[in-house]
Amino acid sequence: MIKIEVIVRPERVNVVIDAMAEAGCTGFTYQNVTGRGTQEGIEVFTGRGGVSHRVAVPKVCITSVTEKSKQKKVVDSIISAAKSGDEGQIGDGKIFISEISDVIRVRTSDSGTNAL
Amino acid sequence: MIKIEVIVRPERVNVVIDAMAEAGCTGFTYQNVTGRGTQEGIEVFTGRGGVSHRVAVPKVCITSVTEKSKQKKVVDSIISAAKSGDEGQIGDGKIFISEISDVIRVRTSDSGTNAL
Amino acid sequence: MIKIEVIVRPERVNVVIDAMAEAGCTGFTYQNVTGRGTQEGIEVFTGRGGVSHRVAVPKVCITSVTEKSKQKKVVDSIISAAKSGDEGQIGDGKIFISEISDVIRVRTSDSGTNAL
Amino acid sequence: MDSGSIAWMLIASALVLLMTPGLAFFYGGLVRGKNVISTIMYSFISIGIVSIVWVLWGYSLAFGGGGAFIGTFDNFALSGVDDADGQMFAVFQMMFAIITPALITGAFCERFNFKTYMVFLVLWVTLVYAPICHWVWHENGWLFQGVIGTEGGALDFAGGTVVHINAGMAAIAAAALVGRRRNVDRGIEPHNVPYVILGASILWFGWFGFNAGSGLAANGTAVTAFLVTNTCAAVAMMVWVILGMIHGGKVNGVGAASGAVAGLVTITPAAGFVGVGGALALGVLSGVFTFYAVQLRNKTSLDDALDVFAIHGIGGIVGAVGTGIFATSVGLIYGKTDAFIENIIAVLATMIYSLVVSLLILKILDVIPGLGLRSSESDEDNGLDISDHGERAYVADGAD
Amino acid sequence: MDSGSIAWMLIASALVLLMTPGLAFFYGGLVRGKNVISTIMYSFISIGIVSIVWVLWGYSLAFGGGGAFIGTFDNFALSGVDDADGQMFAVFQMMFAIITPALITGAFCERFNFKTYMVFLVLWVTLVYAPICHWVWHENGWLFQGVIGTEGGALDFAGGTVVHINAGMAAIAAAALVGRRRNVDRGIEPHNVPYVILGASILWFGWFGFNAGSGLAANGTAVTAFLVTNTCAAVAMMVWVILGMIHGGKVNGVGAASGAVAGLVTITPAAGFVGVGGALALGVLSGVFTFYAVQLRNKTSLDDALDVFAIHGIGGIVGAVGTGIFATSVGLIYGKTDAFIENIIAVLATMIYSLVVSLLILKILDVIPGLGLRSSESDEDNGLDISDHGERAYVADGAD
Amino acid sequence: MDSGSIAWMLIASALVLLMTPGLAFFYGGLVRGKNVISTIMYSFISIGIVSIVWVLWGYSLAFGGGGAFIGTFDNFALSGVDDADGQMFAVFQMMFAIITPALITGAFCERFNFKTYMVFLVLWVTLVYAPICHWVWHENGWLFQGVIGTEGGALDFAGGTVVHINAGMAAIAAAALVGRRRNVDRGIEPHNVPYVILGASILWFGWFGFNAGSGLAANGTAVTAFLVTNTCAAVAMMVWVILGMIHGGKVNGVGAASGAVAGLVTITPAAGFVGVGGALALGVLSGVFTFYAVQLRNKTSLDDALDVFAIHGIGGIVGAVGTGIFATSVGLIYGKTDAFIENIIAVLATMIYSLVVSLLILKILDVIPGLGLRSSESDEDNGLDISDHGERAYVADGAD
Ligand SMILES: Nc1ncnc2c1ncn2[C@@H]1O[C@H](COP(=O)(O)OP(=O)(O)O)[C@@H](O)[C@H]1O
Ligand SMILES: Nc1ncnc2c1ncn2[C@@H]1O[C@H](COP(=O)(O)OP(=O)(O)O)[C@@H](O)[C@H]1O
Ligand SMILES: Nc1ncnc2c1ncn2[C@@H]1O[C@H](COP(=O)(O)OP(=O)(O)O)[C@@H](O)[C@H]1O
Repeated sequence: MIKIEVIVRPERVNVVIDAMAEAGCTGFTYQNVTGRGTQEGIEVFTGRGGVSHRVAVPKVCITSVTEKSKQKKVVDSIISAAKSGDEGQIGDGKIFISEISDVIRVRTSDSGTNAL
Repeated sequence: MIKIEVIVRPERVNVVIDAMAEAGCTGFTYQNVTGRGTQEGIEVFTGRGGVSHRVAVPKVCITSVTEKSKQKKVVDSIISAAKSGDEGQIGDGKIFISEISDVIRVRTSDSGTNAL
Repeated sequence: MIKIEVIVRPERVNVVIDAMAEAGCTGFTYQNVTGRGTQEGIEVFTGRGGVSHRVAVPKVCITSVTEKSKQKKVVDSIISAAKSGDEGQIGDGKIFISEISDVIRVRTSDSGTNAL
Repeated sequence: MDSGSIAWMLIASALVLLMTPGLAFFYGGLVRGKNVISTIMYSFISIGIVSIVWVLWGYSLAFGGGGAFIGTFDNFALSGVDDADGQMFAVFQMMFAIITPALITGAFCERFNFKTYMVFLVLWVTLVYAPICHWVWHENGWLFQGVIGTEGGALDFAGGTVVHINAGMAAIAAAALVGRRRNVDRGIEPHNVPYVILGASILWFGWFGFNAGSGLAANGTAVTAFLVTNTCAAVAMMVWVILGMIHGGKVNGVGAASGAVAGLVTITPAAGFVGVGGALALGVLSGVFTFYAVQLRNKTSLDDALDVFAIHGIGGIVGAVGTGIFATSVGLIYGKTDAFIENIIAVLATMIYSLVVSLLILKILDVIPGLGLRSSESDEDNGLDISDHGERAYVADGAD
Repeated sequence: MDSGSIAWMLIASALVLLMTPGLAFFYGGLVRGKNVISTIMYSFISIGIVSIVWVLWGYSLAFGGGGAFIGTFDNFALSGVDDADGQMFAVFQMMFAIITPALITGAFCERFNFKTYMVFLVLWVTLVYAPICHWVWHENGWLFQGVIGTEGGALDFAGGTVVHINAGMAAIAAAALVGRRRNVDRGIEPHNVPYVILGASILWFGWFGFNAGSGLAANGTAVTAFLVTNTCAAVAMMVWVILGMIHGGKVNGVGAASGAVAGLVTITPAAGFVGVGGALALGVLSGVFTFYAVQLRNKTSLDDALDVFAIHGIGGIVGAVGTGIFATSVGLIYGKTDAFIENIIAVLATMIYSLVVSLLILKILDVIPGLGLRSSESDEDNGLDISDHGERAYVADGAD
Repeated sequence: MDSGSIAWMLIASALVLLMTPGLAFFYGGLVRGKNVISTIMYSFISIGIVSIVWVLWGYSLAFGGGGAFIGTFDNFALSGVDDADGQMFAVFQMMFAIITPALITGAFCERFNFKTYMVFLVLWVTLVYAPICHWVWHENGWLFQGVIGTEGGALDFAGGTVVHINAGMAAIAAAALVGRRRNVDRGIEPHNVPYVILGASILWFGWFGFNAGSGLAANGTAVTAFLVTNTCAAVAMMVWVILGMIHGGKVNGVGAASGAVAGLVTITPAAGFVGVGGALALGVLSGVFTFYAVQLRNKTSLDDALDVFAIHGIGGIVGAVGTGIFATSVGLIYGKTDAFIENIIAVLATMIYSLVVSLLILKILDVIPGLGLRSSESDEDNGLDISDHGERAYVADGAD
């Protein structure tokens, strides 16, 4: 099993989750995070007409644990849901894949892929 | 070493952490998340008598890094602390186990199991 | 590639991120968490002159995915940025290292180290 | 005016001004966190824009002489309004002109272009609010004079038609033209319930100035208006609580606050004309009608986001018709029909005029290049706080 | 009443009404985030329920004639209360009846069943508040008449006994019967300190209406009451700040706010009777007694969650006894003893009656099927916001 | 004072008191979340400390007889201030003394030692505020008497010099001596914009008491002062909105709130002296000057964190000079020069005295062992809420 962690723009959360569900993910956990990629940060108003440089911006991190076999399909559907326009834009996000050695469902004590 | 990530109902955080500590975990990090499993979401009031369908609900994610040898004991104690009633209920949570290649304690620069 | 997760005191976030960037990390994601290590918690005022024991305290978790070759340099720079004074203090934090099997940049569909 | 009445009208005016920020928080708590600044600003900016419009020409169009339908420009920039009584009246009425368009914003929040809204404010106060205000409250106004009888016209103590029905109809126009919010079907939870209750509480507090100030004096009428205002609000609140428990099993905080506001709306036209008995009856009617109006609206495709029509439109209609029924000495229950009929005429006239002219104004704004009613999809997804105001409401990423 | 006094009493009534939402935020900030709507609603719903009870029979039981112990039903639905003075008095007193039971809720918040609470409100205002109000403030009341002398009875300018000691004793009853919160020993931090200070500020603002309005006129007594109210609150606040620094080394915001509220409580019975000197003395006594009362309570097993007894009970007792000591011309320091003794009698009578009858009411509610005082364990763990109100206070999961 | 004026002055005093918590939220929303309690407490504690200082000796130093430069200790603890008029005046003025030093705190928030600040409050009110208040508002004061002519002195209706310029200069002194915040160059976003607008709204509401109360009567002057206050605030708000759109393309909520406050500041000295035309003109001037003053200050190294000098200092100067220009009958535009010159003298005198004495006080506090102006680096990094107050503003880690 693999854990897929996706960092996306907050306004894309629902679209990305829907796309991942379509591609076979059965569960999701997401949370607000703050992030900074190679993008240089954004300019923000600091209240009174001043402009300030903000290096990190709000993002949402979506985590889903799923079978390794679904990796390609899920990644592709994430990309098409999270990308801004055809070209994509800086800040569109990243996907991190890692191995999960076990999953346990608390309710039933099922483990492994049965618990997904 | 392994990383144990547990998603539980917010109201169970303290009980689960206590149970994990009992089972040998020495440190914890937790955070508010929003999640959705195979459960179909819940009905929520939208303010004015209307009822609406919420697919994702608030959860807490507890992370603890510990020795691999403790895995079974910790998982069992989590299950007994997090499960609602004898039967369990949808939404009781999931446990994800993954490998951690190293841990370093900032204060002492200790690494490996010494840093737990 | 590896994922470096660092738990630090909230007031150190910027210093640690700067140090990590210096050491070669190209992207960061961070979030507020609550944590408890071997430290015994802190005493907090509960509003009206009373004193109460709080076992868990606010921390920030910084995540950065980077090449394995940079691990030592990054860890060293984190330690020097996050440690309080020469001796270090309880609560200074922990660093967790794990393997990442793949990274994909949404914008370009680049994967592997190209996506960092 | 004697010094006691001046004292009361000064504070009543301040109270009514405070209602607009109160509304801002009531509405702001009900929307999603990414639109809270936008929603608050719809109300807050009205204080800036409408104050200026009112001082320059709004007051003059509403109260500066004129015939049955509209005032004049004689009191442009309040010239000629020099004595304490005149200025006090202009100030008090200004606060009503500020809050009325702010009420409408509950219908179109979370997707209405802010710049267009600023232009809308100017046009709507000038072309919709000032005329209706003139009709109902200026001695030459056709509704004030009355249509059918000789005993005077419609009874609207503090603004059931001028403020609430008027705003409720404009809300329908705006919600229909701007269209439904993206993702509204996923179900949108209020992002901050304490703000909703804070806002409702400030509204309740300010409403004492609104209603008990509308007699323009510190006297027995003001005291009765105060008493019935509180009574009707309390009853309508409890009706919502009870209906909410029947339908959902719980005591919804947002429901209680909404019921209170509905009760305050309903008593508004009646405040100086009914006693405790009338207030109790109106409270029950208000609660039942507005509660079920919200449920019905939920079944339609009209995305009147915060139910401005259900609360202010229906609540105002119940109040205006109810005034014709319960008004001491002249209401239906006293065997008289004139006031009842005049009030129904006033309700219909306000509904039609407000709906038609609001639609016209919005249609025109929609096609003006650079304006347009609806935010872009990405602005709406990002949230209007960032898109239109360049700000995040809550910054909590703990850094620095 | 002349128009100046009407103006003042209108706004004073509005100010006292605003205190209840102020209290809602003061209490709401002190609890955990999962119970903030519940805690706010305990106060907010009191406006709905007690307004109705008061208008229907509460006023009549308290002030509608009658003998030494209780009024009548003669003024049911305020019938016969028709003139400005009478209605104004009924309205002003209504606001006191609304806030008093809301004060109690600080004792049992985070675990008290909301539906039971709504029934409790009706019973408690009828069976505890109205009688004590009659005793102390109606001319036929036995405490108003006095027990020992011929010069009149207890001095309670704005509600030290009727409001604060009364609420403080009911708080003990409720905290004892509902039991300790689960997990309270882990230590519970206030979830929103700005709300605490917002609430305290609104309370302070509203308290000017409470105290300076209690003379029912805009005159010199009102001015003095205003001055001593502010002075006593400021002193008690600084006493809490200083004691907090001595014990904890820091200037606790919640402590400063609590001290201010304690000072406001203590000056309440004294406001029309003492001067600046008395206010300074009462401020010091209030701060010291209430601060250490909280520390002592912390050592007991009584989970009076927000220290209603320590702040309102003890603060009120210091004020009521202090009024007997410092009241100009008639206090102990002027060599007179009557007022002092009458006030002590009033304090004891209020304490006993309130405690006993509150216990009875709660005991009965506890055994009625479908009611019961305590929320279920899982409701309490989930937080009462979700369990009893079906709402989350703050929604920030960023979606849509 | 008749009862109507007493009624108005009672509520006006309450309104001005409420401005200080309003300011607390205005400022509190603008800082980072880790310093919000600290920032709120800077204002809130002023109510406690300055109330006591004012009652004990502050009032007496400002208004207790005396010569051209300072009052006496004759009215220590308000002895001799016994009648309604005298006490009412002392109370109303107290509220001004409370808010003035609180205004300064916007300059040094997020890094000023709280204990030192408490001592600063006592010294500054005594040594800076009371003297300037005496100069301008006591009949013996040298600026009140006038310097050049025989027709009386400077015109400062509600505190342009005494309150705003005074606070603005002390702000420069404090910001300069305490130094820049660590990390300020990373750019600091306001952590809670709704609080900023809530605070600005409460300020606006309270300002009606501040300005319309400064004539000490419920009469035509009060009504005009109310009208021009609202008008100037609205205009300055819209000027900020428009300039913000020109420079940034968006309607900044914090900008709108700041503009409103700037307009309120500017009309303060003029409120009783100008008409609607003057208010419109002053609103435009205020908006333009204060907006660009903020932009200029941003280019300097002075970390006047919340731009107290730009808003209150510059806004106050525009108002004080503008009063000399637009004051009905006596202003420059009426061909008279006396008032204009007297006002410029008053502005300069206030600026110099406030700057010099504030610098002196702060310098001394900086070297007193155990005090010192600046928080330690780690306290500043941790946030002053934890460091100085031992509290977290928002607790949301969901446990228990
Ligand atoms: N190496 C990394 N480690 C951790 N998080 C990262 C990394 N790179 C990017 N992120 C996260 O992804 C978000 C989006 O990155 P983005 O700016 O789109 O990357 P890029 O500029 O490389 O396309 C960032 O805000 C950050 O939260
Ligand atoms: N495959 C998954 N990946 C990530 N998070 C998951 C996954 N499955 C479940 N979760 C998390 O666990 C929480 C509880 O899941 P739950 O509803 O109890 O699962 P189930 O219905 O399978 O018993 C969810 O709200 C979600 O946050
Ligand atoms: N084993 C662990 N698993 C997960 N998180 C941990 C663990 N140990 C420590 N932490 C996190 O690191 C933070 C800092 O730990 P710290 O108190 O400095 O550890 P120590 O006392 O061992 O030096 C804790 O608050 C917690 O969030």
